[in-house]
Amino acid sequence: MSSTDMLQVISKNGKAKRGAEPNLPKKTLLAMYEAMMQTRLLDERMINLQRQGRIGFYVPSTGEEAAQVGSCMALDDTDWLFPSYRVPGLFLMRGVDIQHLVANCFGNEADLCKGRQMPVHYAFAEHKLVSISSPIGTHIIHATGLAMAQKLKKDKGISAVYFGDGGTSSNDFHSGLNFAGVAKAPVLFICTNNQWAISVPIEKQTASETIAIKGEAYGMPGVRVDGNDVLAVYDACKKAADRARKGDGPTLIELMTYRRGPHSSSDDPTRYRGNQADEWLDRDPILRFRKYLEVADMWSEKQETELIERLKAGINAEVKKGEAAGQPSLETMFTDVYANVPPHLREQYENLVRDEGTGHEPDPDAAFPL
Amino acid sequence: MSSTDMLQVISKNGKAKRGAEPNLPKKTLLAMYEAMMQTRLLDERMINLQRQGRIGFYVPSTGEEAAQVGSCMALDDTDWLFPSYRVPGLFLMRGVDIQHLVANCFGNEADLCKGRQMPVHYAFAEHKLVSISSPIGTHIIHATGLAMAQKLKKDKGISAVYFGDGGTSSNDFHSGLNFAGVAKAPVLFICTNNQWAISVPIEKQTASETIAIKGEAYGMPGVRVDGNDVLAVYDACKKAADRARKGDGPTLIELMTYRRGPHSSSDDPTRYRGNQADEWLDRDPILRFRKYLEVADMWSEKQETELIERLKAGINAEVKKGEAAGQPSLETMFTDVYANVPPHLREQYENLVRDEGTGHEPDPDAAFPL
Amino acid sequence: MSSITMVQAVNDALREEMRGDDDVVVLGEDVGINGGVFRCTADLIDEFGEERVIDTPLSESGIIGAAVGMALYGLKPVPEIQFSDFIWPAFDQITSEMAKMRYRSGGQFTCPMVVRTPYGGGIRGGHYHSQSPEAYFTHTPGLVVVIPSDPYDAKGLLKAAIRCEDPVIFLEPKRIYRAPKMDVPDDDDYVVEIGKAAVRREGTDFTITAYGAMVAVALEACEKAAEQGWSGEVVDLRTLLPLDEDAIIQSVTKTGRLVTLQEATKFCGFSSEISAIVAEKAIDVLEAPVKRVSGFDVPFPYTLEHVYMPHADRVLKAIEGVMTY
Amino acid sequence: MSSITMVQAVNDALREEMRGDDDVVVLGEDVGINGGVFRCTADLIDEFGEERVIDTPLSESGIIGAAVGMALYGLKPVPEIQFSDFIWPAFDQITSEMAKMRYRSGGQFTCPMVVRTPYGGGIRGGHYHSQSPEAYFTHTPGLVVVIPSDPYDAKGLLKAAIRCEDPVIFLEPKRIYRAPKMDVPDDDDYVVEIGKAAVRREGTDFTITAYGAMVAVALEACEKAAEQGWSGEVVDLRTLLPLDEDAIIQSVTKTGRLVTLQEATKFCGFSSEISAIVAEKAIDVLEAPVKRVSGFDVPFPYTLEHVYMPHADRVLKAIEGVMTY
Ligand SMILES: Cc1ncc(C[n+]2csc(CCOP(=O)(O)OP(=O)(O)O)c2C)c(N)n1
Ligand SMILES: Cc1ncc(C[n+]2csc(CCOP(=O)(O)OP(=O)(O)O)c2C)c(N)n1
Ligand SMILES: [Mg+2]
Ligand SMILES: [Mg+2]
Repeated sequence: MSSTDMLQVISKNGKAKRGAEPNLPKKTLLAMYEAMMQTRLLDERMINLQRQGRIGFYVPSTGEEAAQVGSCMALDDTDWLFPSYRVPGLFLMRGVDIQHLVANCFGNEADLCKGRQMPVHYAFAEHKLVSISSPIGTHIIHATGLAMAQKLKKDKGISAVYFGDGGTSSNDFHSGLNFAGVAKAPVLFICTNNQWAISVPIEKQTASETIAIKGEAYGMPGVRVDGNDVLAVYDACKKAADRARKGDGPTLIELMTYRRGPHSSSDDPTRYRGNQADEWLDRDPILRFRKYLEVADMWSEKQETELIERLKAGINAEVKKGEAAGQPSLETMFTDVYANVPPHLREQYENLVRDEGTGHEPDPDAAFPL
Repeated sequence: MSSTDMLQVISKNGKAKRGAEPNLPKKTLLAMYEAMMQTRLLDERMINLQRQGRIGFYVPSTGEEAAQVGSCMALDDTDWLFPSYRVPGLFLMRGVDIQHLVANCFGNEADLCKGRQMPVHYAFAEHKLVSISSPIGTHIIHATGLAMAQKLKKDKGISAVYFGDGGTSSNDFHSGLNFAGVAKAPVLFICTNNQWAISVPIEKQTASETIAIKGEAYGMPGVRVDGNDVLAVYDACKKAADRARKGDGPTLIELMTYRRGPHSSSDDPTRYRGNQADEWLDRDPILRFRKYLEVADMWSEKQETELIERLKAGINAEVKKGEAAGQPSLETMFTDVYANVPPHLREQYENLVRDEGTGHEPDPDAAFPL
Repeated sequence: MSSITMVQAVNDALREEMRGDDDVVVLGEDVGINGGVFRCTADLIDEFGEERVIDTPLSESGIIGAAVGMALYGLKPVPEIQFSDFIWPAFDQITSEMAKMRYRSGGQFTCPMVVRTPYGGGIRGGHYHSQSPEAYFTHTPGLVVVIPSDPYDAKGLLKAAIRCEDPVIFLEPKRIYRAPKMDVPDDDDYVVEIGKAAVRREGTDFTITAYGAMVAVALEACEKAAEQGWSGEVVDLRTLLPLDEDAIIQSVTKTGRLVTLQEATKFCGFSSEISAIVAEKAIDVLEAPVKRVSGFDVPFPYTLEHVYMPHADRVLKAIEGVMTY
Repeated sequence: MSSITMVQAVNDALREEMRGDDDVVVLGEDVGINGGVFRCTADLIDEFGEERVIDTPLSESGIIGAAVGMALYGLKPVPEIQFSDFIWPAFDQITSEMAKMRYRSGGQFTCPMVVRTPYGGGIRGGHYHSQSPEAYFTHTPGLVVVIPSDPYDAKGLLKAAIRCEDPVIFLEPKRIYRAPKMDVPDDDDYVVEIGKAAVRREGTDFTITAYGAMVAVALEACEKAAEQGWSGEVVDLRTLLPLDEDAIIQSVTKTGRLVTLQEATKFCGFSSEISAIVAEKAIDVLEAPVKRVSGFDVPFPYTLEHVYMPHADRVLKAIEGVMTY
């Protein structure tokens, strides 16, 4: 399989290609379906909240659910993940309670990140889901460094890092893959190629034939996968993970998909791409997987309706709780800059409290444009 | 020809491979030989001066003369070159008077760069030889930007940038090739793969099979050339230049050679590679080309002796002049920071002259360790 | 004259300079058909085409590095960095290459260009869409650093920057991108001179130095101080490097009291330089300590942004401090 | 105790900490078999192997970024940047990632590590092998910035830095790497506390703040000043962030006169912060302007290095300035 072919398992009619099907128990398949659906519904709800002005910002992943769920299912819970801002599914897959994601989006006192970052910049140490930051690409080399540490410590875990097609142009895509190639570090570089970086289409991002082929520049295999086919994604990632775990080094995995929605709640894609996204509606990864499950007699209309209702109810309950919580205390502005609060920060905090009060109220018109 | 094969023209015995020989007149061939020899002799003399403490620092290019001369001969004088610190041959080929190179190495008042940079950091605007800086790789993207400008302005010129195997790991190798691929910019990326970056061997620099193959990651052809074979170098660069000039975009060219000497006058390679360099002595590019010229009856022992004497005499005369010149004036410390000297710099200059004198003399023991 | 926002002022300045000079090109992420995420380059691609309004790959070092190459050739590039928080991958290009090209080549090569980038808080952007990076640039010889505080200056200073022979870092205070509007000349030759501060309000009791979005905050604080009978003077620095020292010293000499105002974190911030200049050259005129009002020395927070960012009441406290000393 | 150079002190500190803690790893360009271009990591590879003494590809953002990843895992990486002039490709990793990891994750993730890098002039290295970048780091909350001025402190501070819970930028003044030598404890538990300045010479008439290679220059200038009957106190800052403000204010309160000394370019340099602190908190004790002695606001020159770098006579002029004011 060369890095310009594209791996597929589920064909259009929902049947699996002969011999391509990974050996997964029904329970797992249904769990994957549920996670995909939950991701979709959470995204929809949060975008909705944003439109109503109840949260400040959101990044939907609509159409990219298979990429998230298929890859994450291929990894062990002890593996370290370096997510991007567009992979809420990883958090759901790893069992992070939705309340934490919601709290983060409200930036409230219950947020484990203490309301310090914009929405969707999650971090869950307990689940080895490393803190997301806004700068594109910086975390790719972190994953390499962490995998080097895993190797040094003879840890059986591996690392996986998620980034977009735009991220392949970043400096630390280059350093991350180059260092990993040389060190034979156990890391998966998972590129969700959704063909857009905000308004910049993939042809303006790189002239390379595929993203997968970039692996060769670093002495590692590159595979190209139908990113809307959750079983193909699972299969490719599982093989790469096994390879890494065996000590054979990193793999670059390109998951071909499409960013169906806006880049973020601040973006208006009609400005630059018209209705192009509509073409991808019938390649929807959830529809595709549902067809597969139905063909295999594992899923019914009734189950579908029940699932959606249950998931929606769960999300709504958490949103209610999240919205009720207060904002982080003033003190949280000054802690965690260092392990201990140094004198000058203590002084600034004390001055703030003593002389200055909390100042004016939040500006209701302030809105994040991207 | 794939990017893992290696292009050669002159075989070991000095004969050209059938059909591979570029069509160059005798005059040109002899000019190339002379430039290679002059590069070698200049390097030797300057290293010598450095060892005697007469200049502060030097970077020899011994063994890499074919890479410099062959590539430069393939370009037009109106093309822009972005040299590295290890390509003095480009300056000689373009007709820069040796006195300027010598003045730069002495950092004296005659130096066109006004003694502001370390030795070998040349710049010659008149010859479109862009200012060399120490940070590795930064100039690669400059060459791309310049080529984009050439294309925009429908200039017939192209750009070429020189860097080492170590330079391929830099951030701006990645941005430079990526931008050029997308823009189809008329630029040659010339990597002198001398297999070492100070003490780091190529295997620790990258796991890719070759440097040339990295072109694929950017949608451009990569060619691998015997960098000690001046005609092969010429040929590959000429083809790439023609391609760029025709509007077909950039090429990555890997010139395989070996850094025979120390990284610089501050480096002691025995610390990390023993006598490995000796293996490359009989693959010397000058010897190889001389054999070719001799086989073709274009060169004799007598001509060789005369050439060396003439070149040495020329170099020595310039060294004498260069050493006699004074140091740059105090004023030069404050000019050229901006187009015009702003008030705060004028004030600093005036204070220096009025209150502070020139201060202590240069420390004779201060020595640059790399 | 037309009444426009700062975004429109920037857009107009770019359009006029591109019309006037074929060598002016714009490049960056999403600057083309999308017109920039803040719309500063809106519609330029329609008039000047893809060759002069270039959507680049996602690499800031590539954007600035390519612009350096273009400038070496003789173009006048105006790269946009989408948020100044994302300028750091290009910092090597800025500080090692762009800023030093003229000097290190003995004046043989130059790369005049204008790096435009929105900066500062006030839009609920959290850590990475809110920072104020000016002090990192003002410590770098070879750079010109300009920050407008209103649409009028934004247009005039940007046009001057594009015509400048030196590389300019042009920081646009995004908080005031869309309001207020202001009458701005349509005249092609209209420029605002780089290197000159402007007194935005005359006063006799204390001086506030400010720039960017903080100028309005300083003015508001002065209004409040006036209620207590204190007369404040506001010096809008406009160009941070080279700095108009004379304007500062002149004002402080008159008032004898100084409050400096910046959004950026305090420690080693730009305001510290103002304190240092005054402590070096005008200490005798000071009748009170120099008070700094600034962001706190922490990463820019999301939810508590309104606490982090200096506001008129915090400035007023400092004014009280210097007035009642 | 043994009499050693600063290079040896750094080497000893690394060796001891690597022996004491298996999680300590060293990485960078040429740190392995070559032992670092300044020999600071000499022979470590023999004792600890290629896995803990890692020669990396030529990418500073890669070096720091990989170290961040290692630190997230729980290792204690000590990356070396060959010259601080080459740290800029890593500036994004340093300022956006390393410095903010703890804060942005609510303390869930941390990346304590020590970025070692030689800095400063005095070895005829020109533009790119001589600069003093401290002010770029001290403006970045989340970083600890340490600069030793002699072998004793170099060892003790580096050991403390490696044990520190926060990321540290450890700037080594290369001019004094190889001389002078000094007696330095061999004791494993020997550390010098981070965050504390040291008075290197007591005096009553004026204070000089300095750090790194400039401490010796300050002391030399004090000797010269003593000939004129002026008694100088030298405060070696040692840790620039968090700064030991009390030590500075205490000394200035005693002497009433302040000269700040740094190699770096002047404008928005670290010394400006000291002026600002004093102008804010101790202005009443000042009997003269605060004078700054520093490099000039130009890129670091090659041939004129000896003019560019502050030396005792230039400091003496400033002392005269504050003493005869
Ligand atoms: C270094 C940096 N530059 C610019 C941005 C602004 N920005 C945010 S997302 C984005 C596009 C990313 O595209 P891609 O990597 O394909 O991911 P996708 O959004 O498609 O998932 C840009 C330019 C940023 N966050 N970081
Ligand atoms: C950004 C940067 N990092 C480190 C250095 C120090 N340094 C100077 S040359 C060099 C090795 C370069 O190797 P290569 O690119 O192969 O070129 P060669 O010296 O072999 O010609 C290094 C690490 C530098 N100059 N710039
Ligand atoms: Mg994308
Ligand atoms: Mg090399």
